[in-house]
Amino acid sequence: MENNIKVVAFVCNWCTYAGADLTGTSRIKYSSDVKIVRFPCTGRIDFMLLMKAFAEGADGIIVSGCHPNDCHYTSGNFHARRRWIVFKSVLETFGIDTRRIQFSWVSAAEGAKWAEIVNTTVERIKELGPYTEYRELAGVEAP
Amino acid sequence: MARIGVFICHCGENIGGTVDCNKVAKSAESFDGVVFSTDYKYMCSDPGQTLIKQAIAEHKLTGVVVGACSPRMHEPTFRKTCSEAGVNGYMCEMANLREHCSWVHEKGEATTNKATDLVRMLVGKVKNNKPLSPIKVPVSKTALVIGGGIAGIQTSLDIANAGHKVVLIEKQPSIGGHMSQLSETFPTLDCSQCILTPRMVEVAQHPNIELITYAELESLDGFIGNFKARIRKKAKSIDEKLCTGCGMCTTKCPTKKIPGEFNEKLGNRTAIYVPFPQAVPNKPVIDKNNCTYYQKGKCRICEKFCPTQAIRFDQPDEIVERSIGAVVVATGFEVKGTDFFPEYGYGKYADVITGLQFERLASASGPTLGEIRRPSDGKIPEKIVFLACAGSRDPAKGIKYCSKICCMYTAKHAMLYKHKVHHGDAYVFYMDIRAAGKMYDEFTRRAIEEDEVKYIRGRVSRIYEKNGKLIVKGADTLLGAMPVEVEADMVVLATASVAHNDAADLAQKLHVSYDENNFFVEAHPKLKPVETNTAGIFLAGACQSPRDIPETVAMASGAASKILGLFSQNELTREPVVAVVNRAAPPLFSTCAGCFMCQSVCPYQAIEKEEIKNRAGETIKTVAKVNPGLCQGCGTCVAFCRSKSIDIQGFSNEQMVEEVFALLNND
Amino acid sequence: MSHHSETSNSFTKKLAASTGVEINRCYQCGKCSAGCPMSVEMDMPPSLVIRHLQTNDEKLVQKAVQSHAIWLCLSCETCLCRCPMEIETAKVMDYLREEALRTNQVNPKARKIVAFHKSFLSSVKNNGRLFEIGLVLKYKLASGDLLKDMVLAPSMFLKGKLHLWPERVKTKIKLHKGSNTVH
Amino acid sequence: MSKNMSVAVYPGCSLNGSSREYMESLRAVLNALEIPVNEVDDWNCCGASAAHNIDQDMAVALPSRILAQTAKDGYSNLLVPCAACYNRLKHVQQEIKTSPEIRQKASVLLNQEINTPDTIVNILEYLQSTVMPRLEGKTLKPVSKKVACYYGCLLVRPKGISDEKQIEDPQGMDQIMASLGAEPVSWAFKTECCGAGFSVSNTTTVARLSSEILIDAADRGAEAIIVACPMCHSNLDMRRREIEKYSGRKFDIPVLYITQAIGLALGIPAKKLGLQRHFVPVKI
Ligand SMILES: Cc1cc2nc3c(=O)[nH]c(=O)nc-3n(C[C@H](O)[C@H](O)[C@H](O)COP(=O)(O)OP(=O)(O)OC[C@H]3O[C@@H](n4cnc5c(N)ncnc54)[C@H](O)[C@@H]3O)c2cc1C
Ligand SMILES: Cc1cc2nc3c(=O)[nH]c(=O)nc-3n(C[C@H](O)[C@H](O)[C@H](O)COP(=O)(O)OP(=O)(O)OC[C@H]3O[C@@H](n4cnc5c(N)ncnc54)[C@H](O)[C@@H]3O)c2cc1C
Ligand code: SF4
Ligand code: SF4
Ligand code: SF4
Ligand code: SF4
Ligand code: SF4
Ligand code: SF4
Ligand code: SF4
Ligand code: SF4
Repeated sequence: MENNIKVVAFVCNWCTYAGADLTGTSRIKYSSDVKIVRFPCTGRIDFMLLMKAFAEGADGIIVSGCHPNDCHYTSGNFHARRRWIVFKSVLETFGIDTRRIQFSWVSAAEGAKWAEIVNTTVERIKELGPYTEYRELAGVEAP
Repeated sequence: MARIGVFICHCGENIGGTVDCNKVAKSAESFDGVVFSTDYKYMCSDPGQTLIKQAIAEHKLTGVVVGACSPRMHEPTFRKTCSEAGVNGYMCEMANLREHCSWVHEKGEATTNKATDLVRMLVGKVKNNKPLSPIKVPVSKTALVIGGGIAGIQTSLDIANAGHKVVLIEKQPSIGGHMSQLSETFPTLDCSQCILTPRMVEVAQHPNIELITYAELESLDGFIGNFKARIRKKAKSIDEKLCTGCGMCTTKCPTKKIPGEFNEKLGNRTAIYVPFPQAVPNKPVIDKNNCTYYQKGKCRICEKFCPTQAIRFDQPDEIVERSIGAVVVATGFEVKGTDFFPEYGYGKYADVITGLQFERLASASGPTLGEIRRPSDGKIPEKIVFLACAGSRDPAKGIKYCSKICCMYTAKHAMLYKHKVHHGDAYVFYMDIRAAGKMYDEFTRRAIEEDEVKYIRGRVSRIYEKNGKLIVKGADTLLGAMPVEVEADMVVLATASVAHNDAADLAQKLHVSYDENNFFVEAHPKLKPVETNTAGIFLAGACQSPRDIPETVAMASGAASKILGLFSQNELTREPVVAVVNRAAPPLFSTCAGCFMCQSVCPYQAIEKEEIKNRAGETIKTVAKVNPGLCQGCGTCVAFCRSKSIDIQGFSNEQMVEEVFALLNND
Repeated sequence: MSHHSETSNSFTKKLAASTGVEINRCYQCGKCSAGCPMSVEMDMPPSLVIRHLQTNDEKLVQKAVQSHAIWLCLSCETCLCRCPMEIETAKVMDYLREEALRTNQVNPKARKIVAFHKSFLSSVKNNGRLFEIGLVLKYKLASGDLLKDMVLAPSMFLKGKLHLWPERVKTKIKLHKGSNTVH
Repeated sequence: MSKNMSVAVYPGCSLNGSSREYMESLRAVLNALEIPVNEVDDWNCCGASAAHNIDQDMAVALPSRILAQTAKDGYSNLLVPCAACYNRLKHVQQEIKTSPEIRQKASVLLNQEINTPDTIVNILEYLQSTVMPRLEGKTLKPVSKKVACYYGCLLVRPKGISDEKQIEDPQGMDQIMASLGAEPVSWAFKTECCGAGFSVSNTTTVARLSSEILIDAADRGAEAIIVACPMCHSNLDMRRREIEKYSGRKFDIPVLYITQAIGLALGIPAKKLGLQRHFVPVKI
């Protein structure tokens, strides 16, 4: 149970996905509880998808893209960030535990940072345990 | 109904050593939509690809998932394989079992399970993939080259000689860059200006090159093949068409004591000046910050003496616009590091100088006409000390990395000194001699063996002045770290090569990445050394990392050849990963509500308004429409559209939701 | 061969655990030795001390522990101030000195210096503060350096620089040992 | 002034003994400016170099007790005029602040809770922040001499712990001396080590290192050397005879504490500043 948590990482293709590739080429180990979904840009990430993921059984989510000003598409990450600020307050009013969502910037050069973010997030999610509350809240049966 | 094939690659031991590939392939057989699944040692090899093609034919596959390395590595390979076998390339996806799984986790069941999950996710996605075809866009066959050092010069000439137009912009009043400041160049000791000046002149006279000096990039919009560059031409305060370059103004200007940049402040220049005699273009500019007229409202002597009335005090900066197909960034480097080391007394002692200053002293066109004379009193130094790695390889005070060129130029400096001051003593304090190039090690050995330069392995701790001598306190680590003191007349610091401090700004204007040291980042350290991650923007020379002239020129020609490849086509094909606004049958036409939220967030101005008209020509609805030439596929619009009317091909809502659900429903 | 062996309980690891100094970062540039005010007197200048330790070879590590150099180090920290890798050599020296004392390997040439430190500490232990005449007496007896400096003492006294009697701290300082076992 | 706003002074053994003129002159200056002086209650020796040289427990325990004594009385700032004590206390304060293990170790060793004042300032920082502003508007007797400001090695170090920005070419003392009317010379041995703690056990070394310092100061025309550390003072002043013997040169350059220099400028009598205690006579 506790060990069996699911963390989904929504990452952009240019910075974080490439950064995670570098983690691999550098052979830096991290927790296998995280699975990466590739998006063109964090700007593409629809936050409703995060909610759907929680409903379907995710216990934690990482959203990661390029550093501010380094976005491959100029400003996608900036929009994502702004949207996230608005969205976060909405989530909090609904009683959703935003500690389960880790927002970060990992560039293509930051292989070690990616491993660190994964590990600290997994650790935190493990402490928080499976996100059964949300699934109950959302009327979804906990898997 | 989708018929999907799954192909799991071992990559030798890279994946196979950690993940039970066979088991993954077996598990995949049971995934919804999968009709065939297998594993193989090297999927990207010829036999591997043949295996995929055969399976496509045999099992009538409509979609393919390859579980192998990063899609950033082999996605194009396998998409090509599929299309060769008759399946649209965009019906193929890769699950990253190597970089994101076998290389980052320990061998074991959990890792194999994760690999299975990754494959299931991509199977989920592929079920919703649609065949796509590449997009074609026209190409403006003009290259923009930013920076007129040897890198920019070489690239410009290569492109121009192949018959294409080049716009070369240079920040300084003249092109030439650092190479124009050098005296002689390693490893052949040929005169720098002798080989550079003819190329500078060639640039100026080339019918295909538009040279814009004293100019900087203001902005760059658009995309590969179709950029719009806005260039700021800083006011030179002269009318270049009228000016004949006679030089009367510079001889008459009374403001004569401005430390000259070209001579690294070892000599002076006037307020209206040509940076050096061989400058291209050989026409002056007025340095407004130092001109008495601009600062105090009085003087105008240059204007009085100019025989052609070319002086224009009221000239404004000008913005020019050019249509550009591709860009080469060739902005070079800076030397820095003297302020890293108060213990070496640079700035405090006039005779502690930088390597670039030494170049000027050694140069026949320099302030001493090539004689090595120390700045404080003009005496010829009898004992000279060179410090290698002065600022480089020093995480505590300077920069972490090795500046790469200084071992060689330090050997060169010591040699030049010995050739000019036969009875003098030259010492080099060094940590390692990095001279890996053709005839490079031979060169440094010659300094030691023939010219008897005394190389001492050890860093210097401190330099201080005593009775007119510079006391250099070092250690000889090859003699058991024995302290060594040299009483020198002059000290030369091989200061660090660093990126320009405005490099990050430029990178942001161009949307290319830069590294922690502000050098521009190549698309791949081995296989794409001159490309950036932004299509159509290339790198040449020392702006990517410190490098010497031979490497710079090789890179510049490499960038030119990439651009010539691009310009050899009239149209470009682009990935069809672009946004589309849905269309439906009348009377709906589209679910688009016409709010144009998408338009306001699109970074590429790719969203247009389309008016839907009835037969009578009356507008009945205004909806969004994407220009596929401009759209870069970031997807920001998709996340913003509340009615889900805009979607992005290749990363559609359906695809992404399916991919996530496939992961979560694995029990 | 033990030279350059890397085991998990290697000397470098032990040193790092106890002092936080990671000497493998030292790339032997020699800048510390170049600036050290004592290196001309040292049998092993600071960078060479570090080099001995880097090998993790027992014999070479012992050689550093037995060196005169570690006792000559003045803790002036010139080395650290200029070290490109920020190696805290003075801390390493402290560690080696304690090691030398603990394992009875103090370099014979350092006898006087050690005698001085010991006399100093014992004066402090007795009084909580330094009692300078007491220190000098104790040091002279321990080092055998009987006459030197005795010329200075009377004039120091006349200049009011020496106390005749020790000053004591009100609360006696007593160290509660065994604390080393506290994590 | 409430107690936790004010500064406590830790004199240390030297200022209480062989370098008492340093404390005397500090007190005299502060009295003249009506700044109260509070000594740390029942202070003990910091252990100097001996403790960290041969006994790591003592090296932690002794400074920790001083810090705890300071904090106990509610002082949040501690002034440590002796550069050597300053260096030791800064080191241990940093360790206590950053390492729970060290704090624990100290508290077990001393069997008491260990707190530390927030800031520890050295004499230069203190003079610049508190004393110099109060000199403004006062008529000073200018110290019109060429002086070599000698910081020694410990005052501006340890790197990363000391607050000194220009560790290779510190300016604080030069600025103070210049504002007293002196002409600080530009010289090369500002922060070179004088031999510090070897004053007793290794006098030849002290002679070697200190003579380099004196020679450079003399060659640059300095008429006095200004110091802020009792070890520097005793090596350059008390050991003058050894230095002269070692270098074969005679030097009549006196060595003054910065506080003595300020005292002279304020017109405080030489005796109150302890000038008569010097071995090299100070001619005013
Ligand atoms: C002391 C010294 C000695 C050397 N000796 C040798 C040698 O003997 N042999 C050898 O092979 N190499 C030598 N080199 C290395 C050589 O100088 C470089 O390899 C070479 O100059 C790199 O060329 P570049 O065009 O990339 O950069 P640069 O020469 O730096 O040229 C860059 C140009 O871009 C311009 N620019 C910068 N930013 C902008 C901007 N934002 N917009 C427009 N223009 C801009 C600059 O003004 C400059 O003209 C030496 C280097 C030094 C420091
Ligand atoms: C032990 C070792 C480890 C290395 N590790 C790295 C590394 O980690 N990273 C890195 O960047 N580089 C590494 N390199 C360097 C790398 O191998 C070379 O940079 C690279 O192989 C050079 O490529 P090339 O095509 O120029 O030459 P080659 O790889 O030698 O290819 C030349 C080809 O030409 C063929 N050929 C030769 N003569 C003829 C002829 N007359 N007619 C027709 N064909 C001919 C040869 O058969 C061969 O296939 C390593 C090299 C070695 C030896
Ligand atoms: S496809 Fe990728 S994982 Fe497979 S062998 Fe080739 S490089 Fe390795
Ligand atoms: S005097 Fe006039 S024509 Fe001659 S260089 Fe100057 S501006 Fe040009
Ligand atoms: S106006 Fe300016 S540039 Fe012209 S001569 Fe006077 S100072 Fe020189
Ligand atoms: S090239 Fe040589 S001198 Fe320059 S940083 Fe590298 S090792 Fe040092
Ligand atoms: S955001 Fe959606 S609804 Fe609004 S204009 Fe764009 S496509 Fe239409
Ligand atoms: S995906 Fe949308 S926001 Fe991004 S470039 Fe294309 S149209 Fe613009
Ligand atoms: S200065 Fe630092 S890196 Fe260099 S030898 Fe000394 S300890 Fe090693
Ligand atoms: S701290 Fe010790 S080793 Fe370092 S420079 Fe000073 S005396 Fe030398």
